[in-house]
Amino acid sequence: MFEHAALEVSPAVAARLPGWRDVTAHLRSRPGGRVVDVLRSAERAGQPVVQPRCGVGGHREMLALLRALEPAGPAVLSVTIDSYTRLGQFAEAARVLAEAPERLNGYPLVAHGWQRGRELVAAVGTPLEVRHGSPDGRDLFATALAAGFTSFEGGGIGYNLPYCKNVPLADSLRAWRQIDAVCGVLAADGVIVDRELFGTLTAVLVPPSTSIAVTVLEAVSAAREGVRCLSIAYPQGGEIHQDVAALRAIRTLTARYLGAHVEVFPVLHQFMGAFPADPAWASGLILYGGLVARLGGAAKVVSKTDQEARGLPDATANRRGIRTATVGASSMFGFVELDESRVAEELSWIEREVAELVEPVLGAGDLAAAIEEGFRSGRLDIPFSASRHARSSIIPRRDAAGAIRYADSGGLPFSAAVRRRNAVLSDSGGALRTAGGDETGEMAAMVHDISYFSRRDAA
Amino acid sequence: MFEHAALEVSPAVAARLPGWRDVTAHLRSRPGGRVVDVLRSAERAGQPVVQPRCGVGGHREMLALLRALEPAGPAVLSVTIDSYTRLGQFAEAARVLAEAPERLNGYPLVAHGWQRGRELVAAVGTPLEVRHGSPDGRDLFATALAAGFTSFEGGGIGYNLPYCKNVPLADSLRAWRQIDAVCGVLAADGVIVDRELFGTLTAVLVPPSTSIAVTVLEAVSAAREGVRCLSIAYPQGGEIHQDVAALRAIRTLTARYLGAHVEVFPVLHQFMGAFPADPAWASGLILYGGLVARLGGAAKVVSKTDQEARGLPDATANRRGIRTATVGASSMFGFVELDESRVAEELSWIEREVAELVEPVLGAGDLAAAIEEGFRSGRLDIPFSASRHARSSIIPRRDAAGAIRYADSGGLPFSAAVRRRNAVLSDSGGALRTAGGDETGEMAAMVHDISYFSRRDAA
Amino acid sequence: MITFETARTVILGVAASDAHAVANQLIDRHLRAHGFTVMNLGVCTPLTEFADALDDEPGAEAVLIGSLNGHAYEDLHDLPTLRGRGRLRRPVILGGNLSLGAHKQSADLDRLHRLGVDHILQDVAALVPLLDMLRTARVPVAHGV
Amino acid sequence: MITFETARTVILGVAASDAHAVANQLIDRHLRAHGFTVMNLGVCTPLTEFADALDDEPGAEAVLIGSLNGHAYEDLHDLPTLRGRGRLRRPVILGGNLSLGAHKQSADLDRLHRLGVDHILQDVAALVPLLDMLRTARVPVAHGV
Ligand code: B12
Ligand code: B12
Repeated sequence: MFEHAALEVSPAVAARLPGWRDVTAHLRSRPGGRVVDVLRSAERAGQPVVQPRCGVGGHREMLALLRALEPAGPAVLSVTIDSYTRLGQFAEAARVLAEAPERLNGYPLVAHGWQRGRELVAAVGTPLEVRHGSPDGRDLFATALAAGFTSFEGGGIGYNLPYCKNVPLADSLRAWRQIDAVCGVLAADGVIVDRELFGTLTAVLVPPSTSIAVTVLEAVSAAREGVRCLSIAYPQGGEIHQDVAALRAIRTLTARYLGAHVEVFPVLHQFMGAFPADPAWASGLILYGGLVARLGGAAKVVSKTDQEARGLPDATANRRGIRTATVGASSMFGFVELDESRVAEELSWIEREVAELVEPVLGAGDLAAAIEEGFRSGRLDIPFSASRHARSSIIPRRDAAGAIRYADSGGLPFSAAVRRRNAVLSDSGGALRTAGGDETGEMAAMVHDISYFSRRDAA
Repeated sequence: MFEHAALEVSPAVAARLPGWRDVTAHLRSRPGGRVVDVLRSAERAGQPVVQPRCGVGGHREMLALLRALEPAGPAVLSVTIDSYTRLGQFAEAARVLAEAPERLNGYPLVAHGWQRGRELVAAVGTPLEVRHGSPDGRDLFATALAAGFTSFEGGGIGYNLPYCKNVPLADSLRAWRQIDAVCGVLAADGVIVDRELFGTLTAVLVPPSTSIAVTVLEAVSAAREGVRCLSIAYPQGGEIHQDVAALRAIRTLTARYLGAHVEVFPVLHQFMGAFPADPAWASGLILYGGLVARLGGAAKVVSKTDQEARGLPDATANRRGIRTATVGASSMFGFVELDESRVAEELSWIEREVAELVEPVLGAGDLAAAIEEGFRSGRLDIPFSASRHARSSIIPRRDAAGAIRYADSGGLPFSAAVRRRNAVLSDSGGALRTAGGDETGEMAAMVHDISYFSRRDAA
Repeated sequence: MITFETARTVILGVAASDAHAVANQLIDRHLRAHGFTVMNLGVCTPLTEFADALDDEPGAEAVLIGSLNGHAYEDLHDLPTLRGRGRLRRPVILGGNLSLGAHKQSADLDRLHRLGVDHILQDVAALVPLLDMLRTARVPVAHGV
Repeated sequence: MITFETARTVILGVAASDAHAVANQLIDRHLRAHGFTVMNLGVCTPLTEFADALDDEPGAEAVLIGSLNGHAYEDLHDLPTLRGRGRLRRPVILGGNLSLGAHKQSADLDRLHRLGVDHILQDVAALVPLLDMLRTARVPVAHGV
């Protein structure tokens, strides 16, 4: 029976779990190595490590998948969770698991139970992270802790707005505050659980400052709960100067808003939007992502595969993706130098935009309430929100160079200077767009920008 | 019966060929498009086109191979010739063709005959080039012309020294002068046959100025015979500033030594030395080659495959190689900018070194005799010569950045300034080398430098 | 923009376990641009919610469901039951990424048809023509029996 | 550098149709560094030329042949005939890339052994140890019968 004052776990799940002391004792034994150690050594080496996404329904199949991927040399492996478990529909996950595990799009860890989780951790020498997308990740977190995972992804904003329709931010923020609080307790006790924040959000045309503003707010909240190790993920947008600047901004901005007592590891998610279907373009984009990660100083890069546009990758494609990302992040491409003044210019604007977004919120007494109110009023916002609890009245657009700008910043409290720059740059992209199909104007432009890489499909 | 005053074809081969008028009439009908047109449009587009190597013994298999590769989008396809045919051992080629065509490492065009050659040309919409390595290419050339090929690789130096043991340069230079003279006659008649010069030489640690000096001498000789369209190939060495400078030097130096009446197309051969066995590193290197080609302004890039280190590629790997090279040469990597001052510095030294090598030779009355004498005396030289007719007393070495330098320039007539720079830079590489196995000194350094990319083999 | 004499309404949404929002929002805009009134139920919409919406909006011509996450079959699992109860009696048009994995089989689509999915589209551009065609050939209660 | 009481000689070369020179030159240096006298016949060396060299240098311990271009079998085709005539009666050691294509089969090597190739090496580092071993176990005329 799992019990910790800081964490409300649903009784049915808690009943199946071992006690807190067993859980912490097991974690302290570091069964599968710790993610934090891997990240620290990546930082020292100045070369990002690679992590794939991977999760299948069956337990035996999941063990086989982890073992199949390990030889490709990832430094962290994932247990990607299925959609039912993410949404807390554990019974539905268990039903499909019983009927046809191959029809689940991830590993239903809660349905499998923590003992099997320990088997996963023990199966490979590479430490594991749970990747999911649960607005309320508490039951899953308790199970993952009991299993001995040393890294857990998610946050009250980034795992709500892109991942469900109608969970109030107050609820998700509260759930994740509890998770962070437990990590804080563990950290105080020397047990470091890496908490990764999903700055990727809805993945498609996410302006860097939107991504970073959200993760900064989550990071401050986590740090206040005692979290000491944060991985902060940013999704590759496609314009390298902007992307490199964004990764660097994660360091400068967390230094500014968190202070030095929290370790921060910038993470690059390789391009998360519509992927090219052609394997050669897809591989090129994966290599490109590795390159961006290294130049941006990311500690980790989460790899895609050349089957991304088609469906969940098989192990072979996933291995290839890990290897291709590794090559892209290697010294083979060490000759690539960027126009540093352009990066610096992007960096300063990202810093400014993030400051304009987060400072009013951080200034408020109750952070969670301020975040909720921000999204309600539109002073915080994300594009393409899956949730009703963000307005999605911002309109992102690529500029002539491919960088993502706010064509319309909706209700965001941007200064006139920020608005002006975004308007000018957004307009610069217009000339490049040829109307797609029978759509016109706004819609054609949006489709064009979404398809930035996926258009590259011809032989 | 093929007859042209300029070209001595062996009687047995000539007897099987159609007459000169039939041959030229057929060429004039442009059965499969012309390589020169493809190269011109690549120049206009500012984006290199891609060409694979490909050749198998059987005729049906060769047709199938060309058809399998065409959908990958190459702009030129190759008919790569087997080793027996290259060496003029047509009977041996015919014997193996009859017994076990799958055991030939290329297409024995002479044994198959010109009619089948026409079938190859007709089979695909993409124009074809014959790629071989024949010190005396006359019989093959006559057969290829009759078949309607519009591009023919080779030269009296580059297809001698790397490709045989004991053919005097006088003989090969004479053979290739005849081939060039026929191309001159055709060109005067409006039939443009692209002549590609194999600056790749022995492919392993070839200093750029050695490659370019050889092709400049061959180019001048060809131009004197009336050739109007030259593709000049340079092998990627591995250090991008040096490689880009070398490709650019092809333009500046041919402009200097040829004049404007000859069209010159710089060609990059993707890395021609010991290739990495791991497919991910191999693909990375192929993509890298595409990148170098575009930045260097090559009109064409000859692609490798991710099976290069293992053996002749299957069609699937070859297709992948074409596609990967295409991606590398595409605007996806348009953001890569080089330190142009470094490129300019390399360019000026390459120009200087080439001038010091070729000008004494070009000054002589009889160019062929001067070339022969140059190699005899060591004032012209190549590393790792397969032939006895070059001294191979130059010792190439990588510097700290990976660029190829003359650690010892042997008998090359370099100025003191050139020698000094090469000595200093060669030494800079020493620190990076860890002794390999039980070898020491010289030998270990050489193995280390040869294995520059193939060392990257671990998962 | 084209306008129509009579307002045409469709119900749109994303399957129960699926949070992919982008295509949903683009299709919404696309249909509005073609003169449709779109009741967009958004992501993570169980079939019962589609059925309730149709009860509220009986004039809707069709029910458009997107599924990207590979769970189409599981998420539409209860379609026969609902139809058996007389609900969702309108053409169900399905689109997206309809099974798991990178190697698709036609059996994946057959299975969905057997659940009672009326039309499977690969391409959003085929949507309006299909809706027009369905209106012309309209036999409202024929679906799902 | 190691030196030996008695000079040890080997014959080295590349197969008849094969012009790959780099490994040949490195192996030459390697063997010299280990005290061998190397009669290097270079690239494109037909078997008869190896046989002639052995006639000229009957003290040679072994004949080392490299083949990279995939033609090993064809280029060594006449080994049985030559051996039948009493020539090349010395261990023939073969190395390189010994068949065509990226997917190698053990049958490729079996075929070469059946021609009379005595030793096939993957790795140059194994060469000197093999030569030492052969000298110890020397039965000069046993080969190629
Ligand atoms: C962006 C994205 C996300 C974002 C979504 C943000 C958001 N809330 O919208 C994030 C990162 C959150 C995400 C999460 C997940 N994703 Co996702 N995602 C993508 C991605 C990269 C692009 C999707 C996209 O927006 N494309 C742009 C839009 C315009 O195109 P589209 O969605 O492909 O839709 C087109 C057609 O399908 C069609 N269409 C779509 N809907 C409909 C409906 C009708 C009626 C019609 C007629 C047509 C139609 O029209 C559209 C235009 O052509 C795709 C892979 C890819 N395509 O590159 C994966 C992908 C769809 N995701 C996938 C998965 C599995 C997930 C997760 C379950 C995580 C996991 N296990 O990997 C979670 C979902 C959790 C949940 N509860 O659903 C898989 C699906 C696997 C499969 N089918 O085999 C994909 C294919 C990636 C992969 N290869 O693994 N994802
Ligand atoms: C450089 C090179 C060339 C250069 C050679 C220049 C020269 N004269 O030396 C050029 C460009 C001229 C060339 C030409 C050709 N090549 Co080439 N070449 C290569 C390449 C890229 C590297 C070879 C090399 O020098 N490596 C460095 C040295 C040190 O290593 P190595 O040769 O691999 O040798 C090692 C071992 O094999 C072993 N070894 C070698 N010999 C011996 C001998 C003994 C006794 C022992 C014990 C061990 C041993 O030790 C070495 C060190 O580890 C290889 C592919 C690769 N590996 O990346 C292709 C390759 C060998 N070439 C190949 C071919 C087919 C050709 C051609 C026939 C053209 C064609 N059809 O594609 C022509 C040859 C014409 C002819 N008449 O032979 C193929 C062989 C195909 C196969 N076996 O299936 C390869 C594998 C490329 C490919 N994937 O298609 N080539």
